[in-house]
Amino acid sequence: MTESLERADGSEAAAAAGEPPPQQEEMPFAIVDGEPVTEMPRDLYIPPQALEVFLEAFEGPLDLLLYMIRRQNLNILDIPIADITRQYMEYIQLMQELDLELAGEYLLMAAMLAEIKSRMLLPRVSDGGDDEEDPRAELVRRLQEYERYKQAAEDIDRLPRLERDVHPAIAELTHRQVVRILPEVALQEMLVAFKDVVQRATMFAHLHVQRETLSVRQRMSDVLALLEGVGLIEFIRLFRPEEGRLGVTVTFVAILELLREQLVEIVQAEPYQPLHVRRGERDPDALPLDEIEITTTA
Amino acid sequence: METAQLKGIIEAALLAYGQPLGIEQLREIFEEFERPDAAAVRKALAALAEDCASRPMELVEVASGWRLQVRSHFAARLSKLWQERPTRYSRALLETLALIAYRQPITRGEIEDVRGVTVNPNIVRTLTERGWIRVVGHREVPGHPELLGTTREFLDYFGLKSLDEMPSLAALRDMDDIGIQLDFDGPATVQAARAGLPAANDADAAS
Amino acid sequence: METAQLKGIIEAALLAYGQPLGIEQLREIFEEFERPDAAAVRKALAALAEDCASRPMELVEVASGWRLQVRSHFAARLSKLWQERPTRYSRALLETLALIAYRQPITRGEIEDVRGVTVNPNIVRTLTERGWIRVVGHREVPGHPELLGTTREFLDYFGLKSLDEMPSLAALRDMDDIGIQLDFDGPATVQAARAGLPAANDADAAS
Repeated sequence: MTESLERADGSEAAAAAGEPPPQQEEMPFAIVDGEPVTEMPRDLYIPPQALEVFLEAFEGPLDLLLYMIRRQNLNILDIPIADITRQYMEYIQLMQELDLELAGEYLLMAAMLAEIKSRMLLPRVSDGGDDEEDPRAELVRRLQEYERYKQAAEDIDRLPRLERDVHPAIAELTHRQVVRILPEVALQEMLVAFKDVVQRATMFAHLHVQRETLSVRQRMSDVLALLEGVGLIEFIRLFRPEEGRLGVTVTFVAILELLREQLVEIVQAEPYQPLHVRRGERDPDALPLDEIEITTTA
Repeated sequence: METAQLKGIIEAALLAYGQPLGIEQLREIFEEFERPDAAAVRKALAALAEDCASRPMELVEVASGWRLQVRSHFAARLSKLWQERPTRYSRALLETLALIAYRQPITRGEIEDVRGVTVNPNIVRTLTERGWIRVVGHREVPGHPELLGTTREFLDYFGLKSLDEMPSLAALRDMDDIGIQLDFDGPATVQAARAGLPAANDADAAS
Repeated sequence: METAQLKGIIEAALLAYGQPLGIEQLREIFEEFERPDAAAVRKALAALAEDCASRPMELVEVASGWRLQVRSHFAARLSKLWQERPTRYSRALLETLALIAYRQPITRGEIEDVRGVTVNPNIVRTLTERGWIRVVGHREVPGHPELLGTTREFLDYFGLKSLDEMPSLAALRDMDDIGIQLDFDGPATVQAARAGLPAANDADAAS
């Protein structure tokens, strides 16, 4: 295909559409001897790598088409489709000659352009009115749509950003302490856990947790804790009269339970001497009674 | 607590933390009995911003809160402090990011429709690793493609308080407007575009 | 270059870098034609140090140069900014705690008998460090295992005057309704506690 033939096609298409032929002139690459040069000289050798870089700079067929339209100052709403199709095909051919891996999208666009070009050649039904859409409409929409996000990307790139334009002001904080927040536990969480665990356990049947038992068990812990500190304690000192009768009873039951479980034992140095409570005798840490000097504090 | 004292503590916090702190985070620094209310914190922030006028740093509000930052006119000079040059982002990455930012939530397929090329998975991974985008849901169509959206970190990074502050999007022009639209970058276009962030989405959705 | 301007650039550099900068590094920021000598930099640093007198930060010289740092008396307060989000206690820990509370004094072996799995030593350590349990004695069996019981802090934490106030087993049997019957922290907590634990759900379903 020759240059002149293609141009004629373009004019024809425009005429068929009832529109004036495109007025835009291709922007010259250069001015040589006062004459604008609009095409690269065919015989000029371009290093393939340079061309490759040039062609690879495009983000796809839409980007390439936009480049062609903008470079020639064409009106995006009135694209001379024959011209653009020819130029596009030249680029595609070039890419193929250079063995550039050509994404399928480029070929798809070539087909779309060819189709639009052929539809432009068909006479338009004038009385069809608004129903008759310009064959280029979809392409124009896509080009504009792509262009606005291409522009938006450039705008984003120009925003002042961290690392490049903006540095947070930082001052060292020495003596920083590590503060660990302990997890919160709601009482019912623990109760749910307890319920589940006892339900799983076979011993569930003979486990009777009741108010009394609980206070006794708490007191058992208290008594043991007391003994842990001193090893031996006078029996009556375990009771606190100010707790009243119930408190005294709880303590007493607790001691009995501890005795039953052999966790404590009651000892008496001599008959009629005060009773003492100490940890179970088999505890190797516990000293024999006669080696302990019994001290009573006032 | 007096504003002056409050201001000092807030400045110390922002400098020590080096990242934006919200009003609530700033209030949390204080023990309950002395905790200032949000209005008091705002007042102290205003006083701090004023103090900064004569200093090489400024107080700015971004999506996650308030940040003290070195004034940007120092950036070029200070770049010598770091051996590495700041990362340059490719056009493909920025265009993908722009589509996610302006059209979120959006699927990869929808990004591909606009850009006319497939989305490189590395770009989505890089954007995710930077913490700028995240999966915000799935489109209820076959294959349940992921819907992508931007994060607060994205806004923080670009110094924005909200998506409203993104540069406005150019308006689409209709082929029927061919006669009247001459001034492409004129004020009319800008105005249309400003209204355009949501409007543009509607148009997109309809098309 | 005047000291005031030099001081501003140095402050900007120290704030942006966030780490100590030596005199030579500071001089390197400047183009050769305007580069201040070491004396000028020192003079600017002195002026900056003076400026800081009224601010929550101070200029200090450390081994590798000069550093702007937040005054140390802020440290305790600001440490809160780096608080880790508390994790939840594991189901195993809660069950162990519950068994110690209800069946104290109890040995680890006995807890294991009920739970059917060995007690992780970390759980006992965590509960001890938290001050909720203590060793109250030793059981008189071979090995003299420690007997565990709860503490006053345990009661205080849960707002109990004594263990009597813990719900009885009878109340526990109606646990399914606990979210409705008892207004602790609301049903969400109960639900959350259950959701995390398949075993619990199984047990609930079985009951």
